[in-house]
Amino acid sequence: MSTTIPAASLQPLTRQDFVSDQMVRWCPGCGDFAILAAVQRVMPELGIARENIVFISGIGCSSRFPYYMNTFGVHSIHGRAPTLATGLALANPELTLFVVTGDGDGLSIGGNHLLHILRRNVNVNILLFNNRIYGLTKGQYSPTSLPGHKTKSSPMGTVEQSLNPISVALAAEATFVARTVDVQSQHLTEVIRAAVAHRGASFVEIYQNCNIFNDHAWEYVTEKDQRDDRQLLLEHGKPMLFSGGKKGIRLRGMTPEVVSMEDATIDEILVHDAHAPSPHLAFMLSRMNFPEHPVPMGVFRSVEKPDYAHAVVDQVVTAQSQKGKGDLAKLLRGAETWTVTPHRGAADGKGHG
Amino acid sequence: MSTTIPAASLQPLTRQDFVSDQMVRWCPGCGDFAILAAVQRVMPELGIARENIVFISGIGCSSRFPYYMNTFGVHSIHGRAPTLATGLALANPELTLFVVTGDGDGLSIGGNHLLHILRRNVNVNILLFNNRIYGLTKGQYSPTSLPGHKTKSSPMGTVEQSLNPISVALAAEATFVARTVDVQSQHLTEVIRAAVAHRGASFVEIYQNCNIFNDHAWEYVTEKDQRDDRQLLLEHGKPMLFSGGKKGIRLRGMTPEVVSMEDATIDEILVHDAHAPSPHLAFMLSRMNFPEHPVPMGVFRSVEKPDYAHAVVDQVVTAQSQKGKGDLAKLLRGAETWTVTPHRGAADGKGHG
Amino acid sequence: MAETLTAAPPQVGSFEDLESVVIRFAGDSGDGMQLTGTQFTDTAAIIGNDISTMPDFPAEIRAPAGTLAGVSGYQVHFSSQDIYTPGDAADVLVAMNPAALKACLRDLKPDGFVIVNEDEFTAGNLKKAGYVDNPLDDGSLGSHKLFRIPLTKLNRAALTGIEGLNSKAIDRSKNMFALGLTFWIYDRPLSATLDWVSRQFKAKPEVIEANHRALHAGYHFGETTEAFQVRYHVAPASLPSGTYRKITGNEATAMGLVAAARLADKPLVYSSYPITPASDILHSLAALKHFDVRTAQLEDEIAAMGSTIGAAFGGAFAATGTSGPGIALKSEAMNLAIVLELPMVIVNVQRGGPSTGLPTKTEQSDLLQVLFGRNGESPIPVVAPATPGDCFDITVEAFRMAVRAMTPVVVLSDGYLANGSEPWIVPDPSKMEPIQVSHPVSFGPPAEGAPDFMPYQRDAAGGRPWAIPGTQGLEHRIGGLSKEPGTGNVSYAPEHHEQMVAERAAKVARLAEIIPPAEAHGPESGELLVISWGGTYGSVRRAVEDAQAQGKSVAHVHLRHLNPFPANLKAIMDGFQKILVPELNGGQLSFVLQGRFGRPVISAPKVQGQPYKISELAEHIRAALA
Amino acid sequence: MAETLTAAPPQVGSFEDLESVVIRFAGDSGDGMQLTGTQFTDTAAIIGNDISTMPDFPAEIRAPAGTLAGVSGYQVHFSSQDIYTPGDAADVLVAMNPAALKACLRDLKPDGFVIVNEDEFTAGNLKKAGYVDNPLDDGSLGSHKLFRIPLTKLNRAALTGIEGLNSKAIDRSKNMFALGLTFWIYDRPLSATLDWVSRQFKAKPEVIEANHRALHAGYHFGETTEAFQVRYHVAPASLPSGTYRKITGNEATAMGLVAAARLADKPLVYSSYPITPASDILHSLAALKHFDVRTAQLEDEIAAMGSTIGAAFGGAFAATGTSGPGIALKSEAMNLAIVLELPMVIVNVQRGGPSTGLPTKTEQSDLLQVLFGRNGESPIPVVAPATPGDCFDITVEAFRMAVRAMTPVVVLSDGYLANGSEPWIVPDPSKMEPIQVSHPVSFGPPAEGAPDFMPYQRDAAGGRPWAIPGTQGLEHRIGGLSKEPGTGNVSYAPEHHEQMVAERAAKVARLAEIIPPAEAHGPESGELLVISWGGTYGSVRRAVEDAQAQGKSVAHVHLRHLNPFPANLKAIMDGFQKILVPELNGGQLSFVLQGRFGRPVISAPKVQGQPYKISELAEHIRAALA
Ligand SMILES: Cc1ncc(C[n+]2csc(CCOP(=O)(O)OP(=O)(O)O)c2C)c(N)n1
Ligand SMILES: Cc1ncc(C[n+]2csc(CCOP(=O)(O)OP(=O)(O)O)c2C)c(N)n1
Ligand code: SF4
Ligand code: SF4
Ligand SMILES: [Mg+2]
Ligand SMILES: [Mg+2]
Repeated sequence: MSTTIPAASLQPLTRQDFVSDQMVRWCPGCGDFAILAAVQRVMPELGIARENIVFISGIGCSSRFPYYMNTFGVHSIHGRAPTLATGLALANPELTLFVVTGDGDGLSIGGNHLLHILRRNVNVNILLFNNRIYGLTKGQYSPTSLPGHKTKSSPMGTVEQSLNPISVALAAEATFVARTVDVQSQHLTEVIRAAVAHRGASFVEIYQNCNIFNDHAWEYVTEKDQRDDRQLLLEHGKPMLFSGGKKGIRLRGMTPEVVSMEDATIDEILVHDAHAPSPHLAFMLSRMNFPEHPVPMGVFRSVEKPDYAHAVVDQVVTAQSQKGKGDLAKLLRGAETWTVTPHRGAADGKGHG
Repeated sequence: MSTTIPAASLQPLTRQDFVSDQMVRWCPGCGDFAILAAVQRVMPELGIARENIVFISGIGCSSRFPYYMNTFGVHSIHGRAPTLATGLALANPELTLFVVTGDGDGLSIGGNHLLHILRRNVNVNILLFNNRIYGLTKGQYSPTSLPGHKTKSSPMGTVEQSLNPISVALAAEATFVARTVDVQSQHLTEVIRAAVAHRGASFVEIYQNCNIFNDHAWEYVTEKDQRDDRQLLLEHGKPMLFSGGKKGIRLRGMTPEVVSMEDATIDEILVHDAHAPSPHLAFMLSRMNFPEHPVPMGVFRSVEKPDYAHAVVDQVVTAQSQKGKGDLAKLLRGAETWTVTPHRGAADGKGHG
Repeated sequence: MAETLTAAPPQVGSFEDLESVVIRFAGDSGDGMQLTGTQFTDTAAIIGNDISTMPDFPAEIRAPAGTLAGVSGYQVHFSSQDIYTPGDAADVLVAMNPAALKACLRDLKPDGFVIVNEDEFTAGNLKKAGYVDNPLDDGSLGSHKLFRIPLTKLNRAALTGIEGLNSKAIDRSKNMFALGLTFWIYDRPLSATLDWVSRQFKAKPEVIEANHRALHAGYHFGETTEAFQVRYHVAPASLPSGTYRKITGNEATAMGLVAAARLADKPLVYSSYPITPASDILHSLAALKHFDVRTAQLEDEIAAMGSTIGAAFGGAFAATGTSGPGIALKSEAMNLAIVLELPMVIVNVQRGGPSTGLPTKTEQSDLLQVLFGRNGESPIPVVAPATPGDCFDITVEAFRMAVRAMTPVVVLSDGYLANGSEPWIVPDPSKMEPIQVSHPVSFGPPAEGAPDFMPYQRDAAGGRPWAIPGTQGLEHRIGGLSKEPGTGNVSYAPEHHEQMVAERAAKVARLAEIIPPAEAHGPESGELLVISWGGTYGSVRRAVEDAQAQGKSVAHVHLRHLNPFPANLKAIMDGFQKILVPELNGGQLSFVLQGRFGRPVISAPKVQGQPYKISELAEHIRAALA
Repeated sequence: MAETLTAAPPQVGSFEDLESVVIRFAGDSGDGMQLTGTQFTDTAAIIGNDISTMPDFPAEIRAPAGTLAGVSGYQVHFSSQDIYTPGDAADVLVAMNPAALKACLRDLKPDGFVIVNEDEFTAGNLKKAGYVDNPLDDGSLGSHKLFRIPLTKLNRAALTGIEGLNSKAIDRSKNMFALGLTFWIYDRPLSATLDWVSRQFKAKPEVIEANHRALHAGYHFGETTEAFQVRYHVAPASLPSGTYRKITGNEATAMGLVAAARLADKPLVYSSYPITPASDILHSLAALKHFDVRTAQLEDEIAAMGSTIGAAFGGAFAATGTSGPGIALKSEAMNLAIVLELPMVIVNVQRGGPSTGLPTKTEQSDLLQVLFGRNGESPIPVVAPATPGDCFDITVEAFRMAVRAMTPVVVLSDGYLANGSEPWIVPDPSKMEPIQVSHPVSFGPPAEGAPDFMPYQRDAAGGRPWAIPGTQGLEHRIGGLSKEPGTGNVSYAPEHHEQMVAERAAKVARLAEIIPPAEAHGPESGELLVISWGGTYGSVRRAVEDAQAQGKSVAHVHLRHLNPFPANLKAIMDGFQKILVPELNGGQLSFVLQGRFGRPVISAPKVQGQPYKISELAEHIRAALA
C-alpha cells in the first residue's frame, strides 16, 4: 500500500461500474429494483468519480440500497442516515452524498433528522422511497399510510392523519423538493439529475410500490392509461397544464382549481415558479391530490442557499485568515501563565496516578 | 384513605387555586412569568376541575412550568413531553392536557414528537415558548435563532436556516395553530382559551423574551408603539387589516402584499379563513414577517378532526359491540386445543424451573 | 374450538415406533415453510405429542429466490416423551431446493433422511446455492438417506384442471404436497390442516381446492410409491392431564399482558414501534381491542416509552415491547420511569447484537444492557421467561412486581422463545389471583392547614401512592430531577439525593420477598451447579438430567428472576464446589454473578445467534467436572 | 501572555504563615461568585500556590434571589504544598446573603471565619433563607469567627459619582469589594484582577472604573478597619519547575481534542448537543475554528453521535461530548460505531443521575452505562482522567487508542473535574508523539481478477483499514448487520457472527498492550489496596498518604483505564489481603472488579452528588483495616 495511482486515470464509467457484487435482496416485483436500475443508469452521466460518491441509508427494505451501489456506502441505523451524512459532509464537503430512506425510516423514527438536515441545507441528495408501509418489518402502517388503512398493527384501520412528505420538506425550509415515481424511469432519472445538480439539500419523494404488503398503493396515479390525466408534470416557468394540454390549474382566490382548456385561456393558468423565494406556492402544490386535482410531479422548489458544510469550512477559513492557522503551543499556554523556577525548589511531580 | 368525597363539591376556582406551593425559579424579568400569570388567570374561566388538568413538559427553563401550576403535572425529559401526553390521553381521553415546551425542547430534540402528536391530533394544548435560544443551558442558539446569530456555540454566527414553528405545525397537519406573545396578556389568554376549546391538538407559539441570553429578540414586533403597525391580528372571517385599519393585506397572484387602505378597497383585502380545509392559506400567512409584512398573530388554523385517543377508544367500543367484551378464558384457549386425559397417563409436570 | 383427535390405528407390520422425531422443513422464503412447519406442529400437538419448535428465517422479506440468504426453515420436535427443546439435530430434512439442502444439511443427523424436491435441482438453482456439482448425484450426501421426489411435477399433475388457478398459484401449494408426504410417513391425520385451509381461504374456493388436493396427493404419493418402506409412529406423550393448546412465546406474552390488565380490572395501553422479533406482540394485541386493549404504534421507541410512562401516570396498565436496539433508544426514558416511580412492563424480545446484528436470530445478550444501560444509579427489576408458555406467567408476574414496587419491570424474552412453540395447559383465568391496585382516593378540596399529599411517601413494600389525574385534592407534580423524599419536591440536597437513591434500590431489592425461591433440580449440594436463565432452560435441563442419569454430581438452577435474584440463590450456590453458567452471550450472567457474589464461576458463552444444543451443554458439563 | 509575579514582601509582625487555606465564596446566583472565585484562584496560581477549585451552582439559570435554591458557591484551596483537592472544609466563608450562609455553613471548619455582607441580613432575606432569627445575632454561629461587614453600603459609598452607572450596576460590583478584602487578608496583589477587568470591559469604561474602585475599596477596608488583626501568608508551592497555567477539566478536554487532531494532522469535527456540564467543551471548540475545528451543534445527542460516525467515516478526527442522559440517547448509535469499527472519541462529563438528576453536581455513576449500555456484545474502551489537567492527556490517549483499534473510545470525565481547576504545566506540543494514521491509498481502478478490498481484514493490533471516501478503488459498504470476517459482507452465518464478536473483543482487550501499567502508590503488597478511578484521585491519594504516614499497610492504585484494565492490575491486587474501592456511585467499579476477577472487594460508595472528602476516605480506610 505504498503507491498512489492518480484518481484522474478516469475512463468513462458505465452503468455496470455502479453495480456492486452483492446479491440484491428484495422481493421479486418490488419497486425498489426499478429505482436501483435508474440510479445506476444515471450515475455515469453525472461525471462524478465513483470514489467521491457515498450512499448512506437507515434501516428498511429501501435502506438496503447502498449495498448494491459500487460506491462508498453506509447502511446505518433506523432513521439516522441524515446525521451520518451531516458529519461526513463536515469531514469532506466535496463528496457527493446520497441518503436513501423510506417513509418509516425518514418520516417516522427519522423525522426530526430529516427536518434538520433540510433546514441546515447540507449538500446531500435525499431519496425517500414512499411505499406507505413498513416493508422490512412485514407490513405495519407508516406515517404516510392513508387514514383507515388496515394493516397488521391497525386491523380496524388507522386513526392517524398521514404526513405529506413534500409539505414537511417545504416546512423544513428545504431548498430543493421534488417528487417522482419508481415506474417512470425517465422522469426518475431526470429528477435525480436535477437533485444532484442542486447544491444544498435535495429532497426527492419517490412513489414506490411494495408489491408484498401494499400492492397498488400508487396505481391510481401511475397507471399507464391514466397518468396523463392524473399527473401534473411541473416545469419551472411553464403553465400548469396536464391531460395532454387539455386541462390546466387556475387559481380561485387562494384555491387551485382544475379547468378545462376549453373554458380557460392560457393566461389564466398558474405558471410554476420553482425558484420563488417563499415556499408557499410549492406548499400549495403539495396539497393537491387526486381526485380533486392531478398529482404534481417533478421539482416543486429549487432555490439557492449556501450549503452547511461549506459554510462551516468557510468560517474555518475566515478564522484562519483573521487569527492565523491555530498555534497549538499558544493555545496550550492560554491567557495567563506563570513560571516556577528551580530556585523555588523542585518537588516530586504531582502525577495523575 | 377510605372515603371518597365527591369531586362535584366544586366551588368556583380562583387564580390562586392554580398557584402551586413551589418557588418560581426563573430569572427576574423573564417572559415566562407573564405567561405563567396569564395561564393561571385563564384557568378558572375554563370551568375544568383542577384535578382533570395535567401539565406535561420536557426540559428547559420553560419546561419548569408544571411545577408552578397546582394541577397534575410531569416535568419529563428533554423533548419527550408529547409522547407522555399521548399515552396519558390513551389512558384517560377525558383529561385536559397541556404540553409546555421551548424552541429547543420542542423543535430541536423533540421535533419529531411534535410532528407526530400534531399529525395524530391528540387532544392536547401545546404551548411552545419561543425565545430563540437555549435558556437553561446558558445561551446556545436554537432552531429558531436567526441565521448569523452569535452565541456561545456560534461565535462567528450560525450558518443554519431557522425553523418557522407555525410552518412546521401546519405541515404536520395540525388542526389548530396559533401565535401569541408573552407581553400581550390579553391576547395570550384569548388564544389559550381558543386552544383549550379546540378538540384535538392545539399548537400555540408564544413569543417569549429571555432577558438573560437573548434580550429584545421580539422587540421589533412587540414594542408597544409599533405593535399596531407590525402585527396583523388574525380573526376568522375578517379582512386582514392592521395599523388601526389603515393598511391591509392583498393578494398579488399568490403573493401577499401590504396595501394602504387609501389605495385599496375592503373587497380587495384578503379575508382570513381559519377553517379552510387545506392548510396552504395558513402556511402562506406563516411566511409573512416584518419588515415586508406585519407579523400575523392569533389563530392561523382551526379545523375539526376526530381526536386520537377518542378514535382509539371508539375502536375499542366498536370491537366490543362486534365481538362482545373480551372473554379471557376463550382468548387463552385460542383456536385449537386438545385434551390430555388421565388414561393417557399423567407424568410429572413440565415446570419452568 | 377444542377437539380431541386420535391417530388412526397403526397398521401392523408396516410401522416402527419412535420416541421422538425432529423434522426440519426448509425452502425458499416464498415456499411457505413457516406455514408447513406450523401445520405439522399443530397436528402433532393435537395428536398429543409433546412438541417444541424453532422457526429460522432471514431478515429480508424475501431474499433472492434460490439463494442461501433466502432460505427459510422450521424445525419441529415431536415426541411421546416430555421434551424441552426443538432438538439438536434433525432426523428428517425436507429441502425444497438446493439452497435449503446446503444451508441445513449440517443440522441433520448422520443417518437422517433427506427428502428433496428434485425438480428444483436445476443447473441455475445449483449455482445460486453455490453448488458446483449436483449433491444428489455426487455422493456428497454420504450416510444420509436420500429421497428424490419430482415434487413440482407431481404437484402440477395433481392440480390440473382447477378453474381460476394460474401456474404460479399451483406451484405455491407444493408445500402442502410435502406436508402430506410427511403426514403419511408419520401416520398423521390430515383433518386439522384440511380444516385450517378451509377456514383460511374462505373466500377463495379454488385455493382451498388446490391445497386440499396437494395435501392428499402428497399423502397418497407416500402410499403408492415404494420409496418409503417403513412408516413411523410417535405415540402421544404422557403430559399432565388438562386442556392444551400450542403457544408461541410472543402469543403468550401478549396474552399475559391482557390477562394482567384484566386481573387488575384495568385497560391495557400497549405502546410500541415495530421491530423484529417483537412486532407480533403488537399485532396480537391490536386484534384484541375488545379486551379494552389500546394499542398505539408510535413514531419510534422513545415515543413508545414516553407514551407508556404517560399511560402509567394516567392509571392504565401500561406496557411496551421492543428488541435490543429499541431498548438502547428507550434507555433515557426508562430512567425517567424509574425516578417517576410508576408501574409498567417493558418487554425486550432479544435478538442477536450488537447494533442491527442478527434481527431474526436469538441471543441473550441484552442482560447487562437492561440491568445497567442508564445513567446514574437506576435499579430496575428484570425477569426472564424459561419457555414459550412461561412468557404468559412471567408477564403477569412482572405486572405484579411493577405495581407492588411502583417501578418499571423488564421482561427479557428472546427470539427463540418468541417464535418457538410448545404445548401449553390453558390456564383458568378465574383461578388466577387478582392484581391488587389501590389508587389513593379523593379527599375533596384540601382543607386549610391539612398536610399536603406526599407522592413519594413509602408504603410497606417501599412503593409509593399511585395517585392518578382525575383525583380531586391529589394534584401533584413529579419529574426527573433529584427529589426530596416524601414530598417529591425538587431538591439538590446531598442527603435527599442519597436517600432517594437508597429508597429506590431498596424497594427493588425487596421484591425478593415475593419472588419464588430458586429451586435446585438435583442434589442440594455437590460438585457442580449449572445456572441458566431465559430460553436455554430446556436444553440445559435436559443436559443436566442426562448428566445426572450418568451419575454425575450436578444440579441445575434456572433463574427466572435476574434482578433481584431469588433470596436463596447465594445459599444454593454455596452448596456447590463449582458453578457453570452457560448462556447465549459473552458471559453476561457469569459476570453479574461474580460481580454480585464475588465468587468465581465457569462461564460457558455461545454467541452464534443460535440456541444451545444439548450436546454442547453436555460437553461443557463434562469439562467443568473434569 | 506569560507573567512572573511575586507577592509583595511580607510586612514583618503582622503576618502569620499558613500552609494551606480554603476559601468558599458564596452568594446569590446573580452575585458573581463564580467570577470572584475564579479571580482569586488566578491570582493564587500566578503567585505560585498550588490550587484546586470546586464551583457549585444551581441547575437553574437564576433561581429566585435570596433563596437557598439560588445559592452559587466557589471553593478555592490554595497552598504552599502539593495539594490534591479543593479541601474538605473551608477556613473562610464569604457569604453575600443569609441563604449563602445557611447553605454553606456546614462546610466550614469549626474555627473558620465567616465574612458576611451584613446589609443583606434583612427580615425579608432571612425569611427567604428560612431563618427565623438572625443568625448573626442569636449565637448560632458558635465557634466560628464572625466578621459583619456592611458591604453593600461601603461599596456604594466607594462608587459614588461614576458617570453612567445606575444603582443596580453599582451593587453588581460588590463582589469585587469582597474579593479585594480577601486579597488584603491573604496579601495578594490586585494587578491580575485589575488587568482582567480592563480587558473584559474594554468598551465600558464606567464598568472598569466601578470594578477597579470596588476592588481597591475592599482592599483598603481591610487595611483601615480594625476587624482583622492578623493577615496571612501562604507561600508559593514547590511545584516542579516549568511554565504553568490554571486549567479546568473542560478546557483541558477541549485542548486535548484539538491537540490530538493536530498530532495526526487532521481536522477535528466535534458534533454535540448542549448539556450541563459538557457544554463548555463545545463553547471552547467553537472558538477554535482557526485550528480547523469544525463544530456542529446538532438537533440532539443521537444526531451528534451519528454526525461523529459520519465524520469518522470521512477520515476526520471525530469526537462528541455529552453527559449521562445524552449517553443513554447515543447508545444505539454508539453500537453502530462499534460494529462499523471507526475511530472516534466520546466524552461523557458525568453528572448526578439517574434521569435528569443533579445536572450541576458531580457523580461517577455512568461507568456501568458506558461499559454495558448497548444491546449485544459490544465492548468499548473506557478511560477516565484523574485531574482537571489530566483531561488533556487522557483525551489525546483516547484518540491514540481509537486509531489503533479502530473503535470509539469513551472518556469518562465528571462535573467535578470539568469545572474544577488546578495549576498545569503547559506541555510543549513539539515534544508530543504524533498520532500515526494511515489510510490505505488508491490503487486506481480495480484490475480484472484483482482481489477485492477487504474492509474488515485485521492488522497486527486487531484493527482494520481506515479507507476513506475519495480513495479510488476502495469503494466499499459497511453497516450494522452481522458480517463476514474480512469482507464485511452481510452474513448471518453463526460462525461469522461468533468470529466478528470475538475479533472486536480481542482488539479492545489488546489495547492493554499500549496502556501504561497500573502503579501501586505504596508497598507492593500488604493489608489493603485502595483502588479508585476518575475525579476522586486527589482525595484518595491524600487519604492513603495520610494513612501511610500513620504507618498503615495500605497502597493506592488509581485507574485511568477502565476497559481494558492495565494488564498488571490483577497481579497488584493479588498482593493485598483486602481491596477497598471508594467511588461516587453505588459501587460500580467494585462490581466490575468482582465481576472481572471473581474476588470480593470492599465497596465504599457515596451517592450525594458531592466529591469525596479526605476525612470520609480516612474513615473508610480505618474501617477496612479494622
Ligand atoms: C431502532 C429500530 N427500531 C425498529 C426497527 C425495525 N424496523 C426496521 S425497518 C422498519 C420500518 C421500515 O419502513 P420504511 O422506512 O418505510 O422502509 P421500507 O421497508 O418500507 O422500505 C422498522 C420499524 C429497527 N431496525 N431499529
Ligand atoms: C437529553 C438531554 N440533552 C440535553 C439536555 C440539556 N438541555 C436542557 S434544556 C436544553 C435546551 C432548552 O432550550 P429550550 O427548549 O428553548 O428552553 P428554554 O430554556 O429556552 O426555555 C438543553 C439542551 C438535557 N437536559 N437532556
Ligand atoms: S417487502 Fe415490499 S418494499 Fe420490501 S422488498 Fe418486498 S416488495 Fe419491496
Ligand atoms: S435564562 Fe432566559 S428563559 Fe431562562 S429563566 Fe432566565 S430569562 Fe427566562
Ligand atoms: Mg416504507
Ligand atoms: Mg428556548
